Amino acid sequence: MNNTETKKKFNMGEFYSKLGPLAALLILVIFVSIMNSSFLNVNNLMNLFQQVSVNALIAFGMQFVILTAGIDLSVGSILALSGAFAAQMILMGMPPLLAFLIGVVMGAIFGAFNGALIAYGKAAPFIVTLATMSVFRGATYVLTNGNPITGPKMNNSLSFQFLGQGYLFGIPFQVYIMIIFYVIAYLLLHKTTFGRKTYALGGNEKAAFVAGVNTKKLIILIYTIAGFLSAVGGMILTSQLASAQPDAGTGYEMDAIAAVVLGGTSLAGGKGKMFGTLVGALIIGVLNNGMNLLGISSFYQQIVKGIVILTAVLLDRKQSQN
Amino acid sequence: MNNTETKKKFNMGEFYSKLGPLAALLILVIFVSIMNSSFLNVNNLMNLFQQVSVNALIAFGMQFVILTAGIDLSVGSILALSGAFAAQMILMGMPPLLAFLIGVVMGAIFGAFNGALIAYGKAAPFIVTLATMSVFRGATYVLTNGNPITGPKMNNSLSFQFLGQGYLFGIPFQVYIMIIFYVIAYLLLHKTTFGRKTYALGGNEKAAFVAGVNTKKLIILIYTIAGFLSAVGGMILTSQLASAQPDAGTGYEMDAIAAVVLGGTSLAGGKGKMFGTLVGALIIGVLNNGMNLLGISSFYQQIVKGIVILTAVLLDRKQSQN
Amino acid sequence: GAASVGNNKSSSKVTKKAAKNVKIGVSLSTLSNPFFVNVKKGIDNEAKANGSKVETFDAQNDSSKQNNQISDLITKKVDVIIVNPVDSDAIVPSVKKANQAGIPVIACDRGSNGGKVVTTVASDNVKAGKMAAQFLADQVGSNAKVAELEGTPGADAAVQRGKGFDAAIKGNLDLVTKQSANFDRAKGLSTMQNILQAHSDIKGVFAQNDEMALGAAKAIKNQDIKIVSIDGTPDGLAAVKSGQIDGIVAQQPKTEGKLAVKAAYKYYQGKKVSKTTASPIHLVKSSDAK
Amino acid sequence: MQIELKNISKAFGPNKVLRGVDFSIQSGEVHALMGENGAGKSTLMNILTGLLDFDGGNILVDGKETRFNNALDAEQHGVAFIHQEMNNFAEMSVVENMFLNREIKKSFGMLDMAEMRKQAKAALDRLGADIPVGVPVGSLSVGRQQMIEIAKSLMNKTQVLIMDEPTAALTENEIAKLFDIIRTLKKQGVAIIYISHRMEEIFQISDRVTVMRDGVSVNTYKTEDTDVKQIVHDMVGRDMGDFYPDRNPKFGESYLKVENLTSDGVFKDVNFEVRSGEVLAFSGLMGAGRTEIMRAIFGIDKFNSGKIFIKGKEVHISSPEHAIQHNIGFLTEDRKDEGLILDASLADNIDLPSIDGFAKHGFIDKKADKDFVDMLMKRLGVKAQSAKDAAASLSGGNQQKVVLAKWVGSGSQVLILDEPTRGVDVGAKREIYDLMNELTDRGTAIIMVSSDLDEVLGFSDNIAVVYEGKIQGEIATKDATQDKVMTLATGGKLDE
Ligand SMILES: Nc1ncnc2c1ncn2[C@@H]1O[C@H](COP(=O)(O)OP(=O)(O)OP(=O)(O)O)[C@@H](O)[C@H]1O
Ligand SMILES: Nc1ncnc2c1ncn2[C@@H]1O[C@H](COP(=O)(O)OP(=O)(O)OP(=O)(O)O)[C@@H](O)[C@H]1O
Ligand SMILES: [Mg+2]
Ligand SMILES: [Mg+2]
Repeated sequence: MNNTETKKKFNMGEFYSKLGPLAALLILVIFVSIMNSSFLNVNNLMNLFQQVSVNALIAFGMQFVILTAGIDLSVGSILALSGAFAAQMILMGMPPLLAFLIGVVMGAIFGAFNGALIAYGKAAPFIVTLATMSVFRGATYVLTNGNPITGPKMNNSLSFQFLGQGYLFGIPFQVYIMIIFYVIAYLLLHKTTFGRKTYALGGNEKAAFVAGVNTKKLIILIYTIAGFLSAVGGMILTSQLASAQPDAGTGYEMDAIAAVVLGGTSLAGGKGKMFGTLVGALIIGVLNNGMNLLGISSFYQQIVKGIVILTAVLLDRKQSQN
Repeated sequence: MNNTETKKKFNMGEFYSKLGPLAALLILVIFVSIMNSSFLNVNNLMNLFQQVSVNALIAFGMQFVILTAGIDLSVGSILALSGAFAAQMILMGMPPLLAFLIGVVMGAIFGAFNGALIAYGKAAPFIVTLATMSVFRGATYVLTNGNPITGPKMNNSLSFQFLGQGYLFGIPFQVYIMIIFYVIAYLLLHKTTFGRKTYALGGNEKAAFVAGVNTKKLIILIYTIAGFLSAVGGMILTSQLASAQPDAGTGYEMDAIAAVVLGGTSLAGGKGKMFGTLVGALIIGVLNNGMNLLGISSFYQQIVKGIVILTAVLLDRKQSQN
Repeated sequence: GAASVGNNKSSSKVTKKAAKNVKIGVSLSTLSNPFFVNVKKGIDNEAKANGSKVETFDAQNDSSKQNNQISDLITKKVDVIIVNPVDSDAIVPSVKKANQAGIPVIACDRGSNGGKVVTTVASDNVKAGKMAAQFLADQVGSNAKVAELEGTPGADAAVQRGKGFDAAIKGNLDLVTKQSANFDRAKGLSTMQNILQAHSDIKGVFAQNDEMALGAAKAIKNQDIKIVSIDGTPDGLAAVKSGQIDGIVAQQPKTEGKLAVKAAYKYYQGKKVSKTTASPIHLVKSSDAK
Repeated sequence: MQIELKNISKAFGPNKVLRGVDFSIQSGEVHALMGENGAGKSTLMNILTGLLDFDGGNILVDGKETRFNNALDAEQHGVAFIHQEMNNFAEMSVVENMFLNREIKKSFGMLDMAEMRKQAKAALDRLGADIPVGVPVGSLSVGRQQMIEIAKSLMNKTQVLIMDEPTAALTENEIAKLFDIIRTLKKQGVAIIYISHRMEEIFQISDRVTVMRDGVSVNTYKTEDTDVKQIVHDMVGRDMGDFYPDRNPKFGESYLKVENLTSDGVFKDVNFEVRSGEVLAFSGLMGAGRTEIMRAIFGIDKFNSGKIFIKGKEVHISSPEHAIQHNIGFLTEDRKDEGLILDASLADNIDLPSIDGFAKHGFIDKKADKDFVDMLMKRLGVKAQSAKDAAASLSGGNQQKVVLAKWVGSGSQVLILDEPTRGVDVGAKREIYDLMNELTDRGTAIIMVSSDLDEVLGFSDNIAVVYEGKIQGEIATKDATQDKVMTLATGGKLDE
């Protein structure tokens, strides 16, 4: 009848949501490295982090959105549209850094547009972002005329290429970017009032309103962050491929959502940690990289990926249990 | 001071959710038929209904799922997998009708699998069906080895072709199937205790449970229906194309969800009508058909589709307002 | 310095290897298209016949995914990478990365616009589009109205084939509408149905791949409208035989795959491989089949 | 600080809820606001604190026309509001809840966790509430959640404190503590608006009473100048006899019997029996485990060992569905969470447990269903425009009646009612007791879990007292006194 008694019942779900994502990652890493020794090569690990970074960035933004019990399906399209914008501007002679800056601001604006529709239009995030996903993608096609945007201005510019292809002390530059935004997202979510309000909004919107939280402003801000981070991903991808693809980022929303959920965040909102999302993104990265290393046929890769996601979330079921 | 006062404030949202989906459909129909007179051809209307039927069937199932505040992303994969199964069996010499029957039963089983994972695994429907979408799709590729399944047994069998290519009194046979399942779904949702329990589950799962609703059984049953109807769509598509495509149904989940939401059903669960979903499916059908007729470039088609969905749901915002 | 964008240290000397010791890594743009499934078959068959190991990845039409796969192939130290790029520009950084690691790259069906490749095995999509235009014009006569079914917006094959076709029909045929059917058979059917409503007087259709043509054929039924497409999948060729499709500019995916593997062997025999390896394309007509 | 509400009016759609209400409050006074369910008390307070717009009238703060923009604005002007329906974040910790949107920050906008924890502890200590500040609020009992709400409102420099049914989930001990605090605050010059349906509290704590009826303020009295009868008359518009109707029970056979029911760490060796025609009350302190016992019997929670018998036959109940099949009904204590589908209509709420009874081959008989709902709404006096209204649009007390209607209608032979009259006005309470009488006359067995000792003593046949998960003792109501029950409830023994 006292408070220590709760600890008696060992709860697998609780265990997973505390330590689980990390444990799942470790198990996966151990398994893959036993099966293929080259997995733990420094080179491969660098590849891995590099491969993870864009999804991780999008997932950081998605985490805020999901914590409010929302969802953003348009991140992949925002990535493509902002990337195409930046590439277009570089071709028109703008210095790459400035173009990147404008590109991410564009991404933030697209995100804010989503947020405004959700906050003021009072429509479900799923359907709003499903619609804007289509709109932004169409706009990307119109802008690029369906062709990849590329040119010597991009191929020959060092400052352009550094973002997605550069190395600093032997580590891909984009990995630093991922880490920097992780730290910012972590602080924002766990150490500021903004983060508290995000949890509150997702936990009980009405109560948040009663507590005087400006829920509309908060929603807009959160989708702005999601758009911004997708656009950062878009810049990295554009630089990495030395071209802006009109269909870049297709399906990325699903990987980002999977990363967030694998990290123990509840789709019902109000529960989850930023660290979990980083781990979730790594799980997906290790899975993709590992399956390639193990030479699993691409048909079976889809099956394996689905089963791993399923297993992880079932262990994490505690979430919806109360 | 009396009841007539409500009528003073005209509530656009309320208007839409009552009459709106139908009004939106009418506006769209009028617009398209003014722009292109061949739209109202009997022939074209038959085409339209035919084109709508598969999405409508999936949407009927999706409606039940969404009413429970769930979602089923795996419908497209179930469609492909059950279609491939049936085609494989026909090639192996099974009579088409029997193969179709087994195909839809398979679909129902896949759906039940989703439902069981959600009900007993207590994981979020979004992530469960995201994972099974990947698993079922992978299984389809493995089964078909990535190639369409086809053969003379399919091309030459009348009973095989009738389902998706046949006409009865000048109306495509699959339209009858759509209507029959609409009536069944309508009765099930609005006239039976099953339907009432579906609404209750979506409105407040705990309260429904305490009121004696067997929520687990209900969830499994509902996802079974969704899987079943997707498989019916899969049989139609297989018959229509005289082949089972490994990537059939990709993205169909989004069209089905859009149909349900356009029809005024709330993604939060507990609210919505089957008639709305039929209208929603027709809106999407008219949109696709109309844009083809008007010769809108495929780039702009995506933008237009997004904007139409957006407009419709914003008018319907009343739903989430209280 | 600490910061770099990578520099080339590619070796020019080739250590010879027997065919059975050549480990082949493959990244295909997609495996949900029968054409590429057949490229894969061609690769597999040829490798099997010579006893070499193959590992194939599906990039699912995502350039970035393809990049990751090539990184992973480099990690696995395969002896040669056969890549069927999702996009000829976006593949360049990956090709350069392989160059740095000293792994030869063979481009298949699409080239790479940068980096060094041993050879590009390709059937020319622009040329295929032109051939299709030529054939259609022969069938329907000058200035007849025709429609075009486009592939997935932005996809390389869609862009190239469309480019060839559109250029060749200028002043020759009257293209009344272009609609995308996403390279998909079901979509080909419904889109064709809709086009027929808006333009009942068309005489011919160009579908950018066989799948859409097969769908279109279902919509057209026995109306006198000529259909031509590009690819040459088994389903497509069967349809030409039965007269549902009038002509296909057939590429030979299996041959393409085979040629790519052959080029790899040649490279490891220390022989010179020419910059391009043409995979033949040819027109298959239903009138010939009958 | 002095606040005056003048001629306030407010309508929700066609429903004129407030039609010119006057109300005032001064420093150092406890002003009770009374009124039937749906009279508009909560609405008036929501308007005062800026949560709702209003249609007409004035709010004067210290004589100056004022309108607060939102709750935060009101709070910054010294007006705090403890809501009737709890507005908390179940997943967030106690301290996070207490400081939500009022966080203490260090430099760079970073949160000062240590300071917030310290202040939260201090506020809870003041109430004598031993609640760990790090646990999620949702894991605490309703009573403790209510204590947190109260503690939260005490953290600020409050000048006007609004308490909307603060004691609905509290038991005697906590209420006593709360009243101590109210008296201290009063001395410090804080003005308190106190809303409650518990008549005895009003006379214990208030200085003035205002009674509302049908959206107008009927009368304001000095508490010492009035009596229960007068207030009840103003509230319901007529005289009412006794609060509690007489019980003339005719006990039948044993209906539900529980033997050695145990759920590790929650309750242990619970034995009791309820006969048809009996009202068995369950009393105990907050968190004693009464709710948990009932949930286990009804198949919502699992238990470790023990047996349940119905009419002498052992039954195995693994879900509410089973329980209902065994003719057991259960009114849960948390009506918002488990009792109601807020967005659904009253009709859909009321017939839910009985819906299978109105169906042939699964198809619902609409007419029979409608008659059933209409009958129940009338019988329980649910105040609503129509059965099609959403449950969410009703006042708290009326929502309670809807949940009750649902279970009364289910035709249960055993009705477990967990806090059946929580938040219900005197008039409606009387109706509920009458209804319970009628049910027991027809042979229904009723288990009434209640934190209202008055009610337990006033309307039951036997009383089981739970202490720390055990039944400490059972006494016949006619022999029971407040002292005896409290002795048992605090772990003591009655010497025979
Ligand atoms: N959001 C709302 N929409 C529509 N009607 C409402 C709303 N909130 C309250 N009402 C109506 O206003 C009336 C007054 O409700 P209120 O909650 O103020 O009553 P109350 O006096 O606090 O009752 P109780 O003692 O039951 O808490 C009721 O008839 C209720 O149905
Ligand atoms: N959702 C919950 N999660 C964890 N513990 C809980 C939960 N609800 C209640 N408890 C704990 O279980 C014990 C019994 O609480 P319960 O609600 O059954 O008491 P009760 O006697 O019904 O009292 P009351 O309802 O008046 O609070 C208490 O220690 C309480 O803190
Ligand atoms: Mg109230
Ligand atoms: Mg209780």
